[in-house]
Amino acid sequence: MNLQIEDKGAAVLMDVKEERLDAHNSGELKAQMLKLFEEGKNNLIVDLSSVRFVDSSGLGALVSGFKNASSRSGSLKLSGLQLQVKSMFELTRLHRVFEIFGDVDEALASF
Amino acid sequence: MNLQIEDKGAAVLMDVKEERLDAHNSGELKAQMLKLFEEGKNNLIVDLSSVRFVDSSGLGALVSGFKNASSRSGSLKLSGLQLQVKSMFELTRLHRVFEIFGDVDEALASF
Amino acid sequence: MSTDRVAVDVKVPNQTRYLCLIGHIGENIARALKHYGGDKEKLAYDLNLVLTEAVANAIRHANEGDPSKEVHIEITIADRQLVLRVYDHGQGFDIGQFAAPRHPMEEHGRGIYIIHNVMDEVVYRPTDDGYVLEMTKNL
Amino acid sequence: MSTDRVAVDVKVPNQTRYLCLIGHIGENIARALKHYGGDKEKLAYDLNLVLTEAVANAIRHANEGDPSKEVHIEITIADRQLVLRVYDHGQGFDIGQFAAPRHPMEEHGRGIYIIHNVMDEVVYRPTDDGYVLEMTKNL
Ligand SMILES: Nc1ncnc2c1ncn2[C@@H]1O[C@H](COP(=O)(O)OP(=O)(O)O)[C@@H](O)[C@H]1O
Ligand SMILES: Nc1ncnc2c1ncn2[C@@H]1O[C@H](COP(=O)(O)OP(=O)(O)O)[C@@H](O)[C@H]1O
Repeated sequence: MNLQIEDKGAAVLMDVKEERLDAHNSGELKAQMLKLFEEGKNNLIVDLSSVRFVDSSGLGALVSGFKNASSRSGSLKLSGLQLQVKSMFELTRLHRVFEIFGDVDEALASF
Repeated sequence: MNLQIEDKGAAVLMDVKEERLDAHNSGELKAQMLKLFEEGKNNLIVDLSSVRFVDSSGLGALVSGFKNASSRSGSLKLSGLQLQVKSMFELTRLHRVFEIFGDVDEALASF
Repeated sequence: MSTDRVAVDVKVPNQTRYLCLIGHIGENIARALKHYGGDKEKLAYDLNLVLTEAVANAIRHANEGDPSKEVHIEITIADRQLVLRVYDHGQGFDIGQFAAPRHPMEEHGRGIYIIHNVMDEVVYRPTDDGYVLEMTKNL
Repeated sequence: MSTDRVAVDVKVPNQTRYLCLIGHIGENIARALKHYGGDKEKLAYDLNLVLTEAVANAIRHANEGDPSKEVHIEITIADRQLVLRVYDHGQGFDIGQFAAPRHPMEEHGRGIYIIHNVMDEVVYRPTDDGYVLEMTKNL
């Protein structure tokens, strides 16, 4: 999976540079989040601006990260959701769980 | 077919706003070129910058326009070929037939 | 006004790397539809999604990740009905248990709910050598 | 190292509006290939192209534009060979006459040349109810 990780100070940015976040590659995203948690990095921004398609496994990986971050008193926030990706969060009511921002800068400013 | 036609003075620009120029839509391009010839417009630029894919029928329509323009002492020039589209002209040796320009402005300046 | 008949039959190895191929075929079929009043790009996403969910389930839950097994998918359009069929070689499951939405904080269990949400009819039934998930959408 | 087996079978009405669907399926298959040393995007274009040429020929020359007829396409990948088959219900033709490149100023007659150029082996042979153009590429 093409995932760019960058420490932005207030939070670590995970930029998912994939067209799809699905059952094929969401396990890797989950593993990378766990690695960051283990390093004590509990504030994450997952930027999905490159992602055109997300399935239930992709959503599941994000929920997993969200719960882990919260349990460590950190938080996982999202940015850059394309319209159809946003609809997936609405369909599964996850738009009420995640803080969702227009872009990375907005997400960063909220930490 | 989404085809934008604009009189640029020295030549008429035909901007092919389609992802594909193939056996399904090339007949329409040919018909529109004939219409312009009948109106006495014999200098044409066909801009292919939106076209990602061309097949032998698409090439055939352009050859048809080229021959018609030439026989009326005009000319048909091309602009904006994507890399893989350009390869099609090379494979069929049509790159030696057509004058091919980087963009519309360059093509226009050549008239 | 009846729809043209289109039939696509795909067999791929039991590996998630092929989800993308199957999903994209679903998208392309939506975009090629002749008579469709609705939003084709939404339908494209939905077919991509439903096929991805159903095939991922066949791969992980029924064929248990065995990469040498095969997944078989049928897509047919006729008489203004689009039917998706995903065949598996598993033990089956009680699909009725998974029709309702999960709690948002659950990590798993959204696939069947999503399929129900997008499609008009969903049936899971035995075949000669396994099960088939048959999903119908009226066009 | 053998390739995973992938098989796609498509039936569409005898109409050029479906060329795009067939071509895109070819592209998606190229992109999903597991073991391919070459340029996948070039292969994607080439499969799109070859399928478009072969299916356009079946539609226009064999099935004579009759929109109620059906075109049948098979795509299989196995043992590092990719085979494309396009079935038609026509009278056949002498494919040997069209293998050479046309003069650049010709409007027609580039399809078979292009197919030969892209694929490693091209055979046109009779079936029970028509002909099949069988095109093989070694991966
Ligand atoms: N084809 C199948 N064969 C066997 N069990 C299945 C199949 N599809 C789904 N299931 C079962 O139904 C449950 C719910 O599926 P789903 O809603 O897609 O969520 P998830 O796959 O995330 O668990 C799965 O966890 C699995 O136990
Ligand atoms: N499936 C087919 N059935 C009958 N004739 C065919 C078929 N495919 C091709 N042909 C014949 O071969 C010729 C050359 O085909 P091709 O190289 O694709 O160029 P084009 O289609 O532009 O004429 C066609 O003009 C047609 O006469």
